Amino acid sequence: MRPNITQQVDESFYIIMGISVILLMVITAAMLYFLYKYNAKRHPVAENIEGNTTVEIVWTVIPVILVLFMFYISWTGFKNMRDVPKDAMVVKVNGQMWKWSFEYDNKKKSDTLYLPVNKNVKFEITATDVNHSFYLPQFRVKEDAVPGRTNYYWIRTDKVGTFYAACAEYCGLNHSYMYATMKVLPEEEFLVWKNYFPSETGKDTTATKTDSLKTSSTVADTLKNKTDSLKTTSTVRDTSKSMKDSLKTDSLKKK
Amino acid sequence: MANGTIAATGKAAEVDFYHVKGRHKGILSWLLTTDHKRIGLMYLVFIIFFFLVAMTIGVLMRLEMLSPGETIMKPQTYNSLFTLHGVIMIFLFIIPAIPAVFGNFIMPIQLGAQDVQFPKLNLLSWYLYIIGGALAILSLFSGGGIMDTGWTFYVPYSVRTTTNVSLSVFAAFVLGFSSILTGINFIATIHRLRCPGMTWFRMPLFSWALYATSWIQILATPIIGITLVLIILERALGIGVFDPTLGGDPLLYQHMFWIYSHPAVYIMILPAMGVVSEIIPTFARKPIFGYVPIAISSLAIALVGYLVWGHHMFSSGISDTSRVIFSLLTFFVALPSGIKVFNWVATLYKGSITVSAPMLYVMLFIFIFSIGGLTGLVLGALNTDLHLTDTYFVVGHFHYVMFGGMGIIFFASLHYWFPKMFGKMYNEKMAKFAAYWIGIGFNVLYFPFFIMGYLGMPRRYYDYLPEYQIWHIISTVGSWILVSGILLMIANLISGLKSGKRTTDNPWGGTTLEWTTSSPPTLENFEVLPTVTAGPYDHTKIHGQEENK
Amino acid sequence: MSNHIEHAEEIHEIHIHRDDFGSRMGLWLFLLTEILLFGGLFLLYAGYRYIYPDGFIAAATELDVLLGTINTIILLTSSLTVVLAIVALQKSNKKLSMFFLWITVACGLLFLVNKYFEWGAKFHHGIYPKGPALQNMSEGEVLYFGLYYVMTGLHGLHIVVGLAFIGFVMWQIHKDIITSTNFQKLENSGLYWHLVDIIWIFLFPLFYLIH
Amino acid sequence: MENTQHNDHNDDHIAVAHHPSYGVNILVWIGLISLTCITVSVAGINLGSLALSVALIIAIVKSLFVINFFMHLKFDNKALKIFLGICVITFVIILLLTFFDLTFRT
Ligand code: HEA
Ligand code: HEA
Ligand code: CUA
Ligand SMILES: [Cu+2]
Repeated sequence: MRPNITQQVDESFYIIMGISVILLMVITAAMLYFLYKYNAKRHPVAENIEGNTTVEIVWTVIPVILVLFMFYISWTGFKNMRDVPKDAMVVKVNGQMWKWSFEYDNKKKSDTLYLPVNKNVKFEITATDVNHSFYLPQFRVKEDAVPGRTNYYWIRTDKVGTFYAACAEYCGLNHSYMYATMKVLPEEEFLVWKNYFPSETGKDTTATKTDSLKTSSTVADTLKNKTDSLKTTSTVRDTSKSMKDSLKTDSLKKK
Repeated sequence: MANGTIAATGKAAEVDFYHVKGRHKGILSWLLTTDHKRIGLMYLVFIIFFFLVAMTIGVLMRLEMLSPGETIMKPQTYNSLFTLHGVIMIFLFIIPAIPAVFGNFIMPIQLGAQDVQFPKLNLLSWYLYIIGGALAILSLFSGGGIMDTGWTFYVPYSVRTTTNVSLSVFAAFVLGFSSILTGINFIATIHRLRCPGMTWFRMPLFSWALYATSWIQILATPIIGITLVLIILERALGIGVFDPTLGGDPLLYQHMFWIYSHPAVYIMILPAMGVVSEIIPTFARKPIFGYVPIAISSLAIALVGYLVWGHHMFSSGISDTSRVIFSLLTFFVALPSGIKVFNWVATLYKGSITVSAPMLYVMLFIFIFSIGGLTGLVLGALNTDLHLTDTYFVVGHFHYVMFGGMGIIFFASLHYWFPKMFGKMYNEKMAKFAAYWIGIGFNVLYFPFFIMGYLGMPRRYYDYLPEYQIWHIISTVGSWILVSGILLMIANLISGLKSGKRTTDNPWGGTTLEWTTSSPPTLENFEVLPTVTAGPYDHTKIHGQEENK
Repeated sequence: MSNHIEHAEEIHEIHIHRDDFGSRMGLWLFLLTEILLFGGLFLLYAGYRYIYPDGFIAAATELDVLLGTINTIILLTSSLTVVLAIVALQKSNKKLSMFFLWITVACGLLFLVNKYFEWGAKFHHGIYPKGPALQNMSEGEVLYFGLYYVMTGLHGLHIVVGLAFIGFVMWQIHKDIITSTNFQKLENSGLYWHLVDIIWIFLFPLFYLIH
Repeated sequence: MENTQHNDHNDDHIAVAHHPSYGVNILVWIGLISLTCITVSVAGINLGSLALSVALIIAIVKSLFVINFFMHLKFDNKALKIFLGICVITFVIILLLTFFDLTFRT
């Protein structure tokens, strides 16, 4: 199977950071040591050294190798990122001031991002007014939403759970409230949602958001409100009883 | 006295440049002066003013981030404040700071010249700087309110917002003009006014750094100039150039913006690197290690710095090919900086080091700038940047390189050239204490940014999830430590100015030409034009020893 | 490493010495910034022309090639007369020099008048930002005209500045401040004027001659 | 290290630039006008994708005439030539790198 993007980003990060920390320690240690050893009190007469070609070459060549290595690491991760698996499910993402909306291949629309677990998902990202950026912090990836363009990336949903998407490109007043909840569901549950529930865009999310702003509550509240609205959907779901039961047991089995 | 083997005849015959009787008296003797030293000092006053304003805003922002939700201000205020903070810091403080103040004051003396090549133009640059600053201030109180676009003015938002973008952007345009004229002046000065014997490779490294900087100023600033004009036109007349609804391409705007603004970050850091290359040899009592590599790497940074602007756009949807190219080039830009760092550290080897305040700041710089630069590499890497871009990690990176790099060196230069500029000395103990204090505050303030950023805290956020609060609290506390340190430093310098001891002409035992003039220098800098016969950092014959040789 | 001390009294007067080459160097450096100022616009032009080749071709047909050609010739001629003015002044022929400069000024003004009529005609047809005709055009055409107005407008502004510069220089020649041995200012105004000319040399084919 | 290195402070001999005579300048002007006529008439012919290159090459030749003779760069200090070169190279680099984005976009 393909390496997981999220893990790859973390790996690159730790490798590059690791090299950097070592370099930093070497430089700092050398500096402090020289400061101590060649202090004017201990070493009153300086030696007249103007340079040394060999060391210049050494500390040019070694960093060249190091940076090429860093570049290579990040490049392999990047190639994987841009090469979307053929079987990826496509979700269209639209950003506007200040909410995200999602559209699935069956034209179903939603303000909350529902996704099936263990699936490759490709996001096709665009915007209607100004630049936004569709950021999934827990998946370590983002891409800007630019009006008139469609950017993309893909992820693999590897566990069931609730995540969130944030807006990471400054877009005005409520930039810091432009979240969307992302629910990763067991595949069957997701299919039920996708095929049997009505589109639910613009239902209450914007209202809650502006409300929450007015009462100057925190983002956490906003997110909670959204999850609440999610819960209502799941109560709706309870009514379609027979299906629910079969799904529940299924998903339980999977876990 | 290497660089300055001069015919030093009867000194003290002339009065210093403060007391020269010119055509004008009082305040006019400043406002109408063409003396590079006076112009430098006039820059200094206003640059420190704007620096303090922007720093105060920074502290207010930190206060707001102390807790999620509203702490002391509304979102619109916060958005305006970080824009203002960024714009003032970048265009009114960090870009002009070292070139306009110390470049103006010191560089001509270091070259053995009596003034810059175009003294009147120099004054014009200063007036443009003041006009730009005044317009920026005016923009706060007029139009639709304080601009809220971020210092990057990204379209389409900057075209749509109702706030006072046009005037602020125009202010930045005027400031750009000022910066260009300074650049032209410096290049011409370095080409034309080096004193006899001052060959290119006998030039102090500060002048080399300014030379490279000036080229970037000349070649990059016009691009942002025209881009800003286009924003104004687009807002005022609806001319379609960037507006996506008219078919415009917001990414082309970003290209144009970063074609300037990436090289601009090297406008900020190169002069600081030049100062470091001056201070280290002075306090290590030995020539700089690898003069030529350091000089050349300044030019290399200027050159490669031109080729990497795309790393600010990795997530914006530029083509994959160009992302790979830009990333590779970004890694290469680290090499000349690395060469400089290694040479600086190597200069300490077998030196005879005194850690005075300027030197302390320089050591702090090497540590902090390395952190900033190395985190820059993480941002230059293709896949990690897609996670970290537009998060606090970036904010951490650029405060480390800008404040920790250039800002700290601005403090170092103040301490280093203070006796030369004012003929007096500050309290050395206090200065060192402030430096340690600033070092601590700085890291407590900005290090949490890296952690937050890695955890996914986006930048330019008025409000945030509670899980980040602990880092914000630490950082805000750090800002208080830093504030107290900087206030201490400023107080110490001011009291040195008022009641400091008189100093000698060369209190540090420096070897470049500015240390051969009187402190403060006379109007024409030198009694007799110096003639140079050796490289700039020859400590074998420091003051008073040359006769014995 | 020689360590002798030079007594250099003769250099003491350096601050009153005139540096024509330094002055010219300064102006050239300024010209470089002008090149890149327009360079930014040319970059945009290239980008948009690449994205919308058809729109650009369609829009270019709206421009009057004849008018553009005439303006090109006017500008080239004015450039010539500036040089001739310098040569004349160098030969101490102040009258002739002034005569050439007057021609230059006349050419510059003529160019602006032509531009005025050109823009006026466009406006008359509703081709201006947010204008009725422009709103019905394709994206490429809108961008073309956006750039057309910005680039020719900025160029026109440079003509005005150049004329002011030349006017100033003429006044100084008249006052004998600029003379046959001290004419760097005239040179500089000429250099500036030529640059404006060069920019037009590129604007002309890029806007008028696309088919 | 003797003071042998070239220091362009000293080459004041080119302070006053050499100017070509009336005749040369008029010849250059005639050349420029002819090139203008050529580029206008060539534009009438349908050259397809070559049209842009032809127009640009003619424009470059014209500007070289202006730079070298009218602006007498040909006879001026080498430093100025290098300056202009740096500027042009910068512009070309900017153009190239931007087009790495534009041409490879998906
Ligand atoms: C003074 C200003 C300054 C300086 C000097 C730098 C220097 C560098 N910067 Fe930084 N940068 C900024 C100011 C600066 N930057 C600003 C303001 C932003 C944000 C703008 C915004 O969006 O608002 C930014 C953003 C920024 C980004 C975009 C982040 C994003 O938005 O996604 C990137 C990505 O590549 C980057 C990279 C680099 C690199 C590689 C360097 C290199 O030049 C660093 C080189 C230095 C070192 C590497 C350290 C010393 C060397 C050694 C210790 C030797 C050993 C090391 C090796 C050779 C491996 N910077
Ligand atoms: C040189 C550049 C520079 C410097 C020195 C600083 C300094 C500081 N900055 Fe900076 N900052 C930027 C450049 C800089 N910044 C830029 C370019 C941005 C991006 C803007 C954007 O996104 O568009 C930014 C963004 C930015 C953010 C991110 C905002 C966001 O994304 O939401 C934050 C958040 O904490 C911050 C905080 C600070 C703090 C606390 C300081 C501290 O250093 C301040 C310390 C202050 C003091 C030590 C003050 C001491 C003095 C006084 C209190 C004197 C008062 C008295 C009188 C006035 C007489 N800055
Ligand atoms: Cu949408 Cu920020
Ligand atoms: Cu950059």
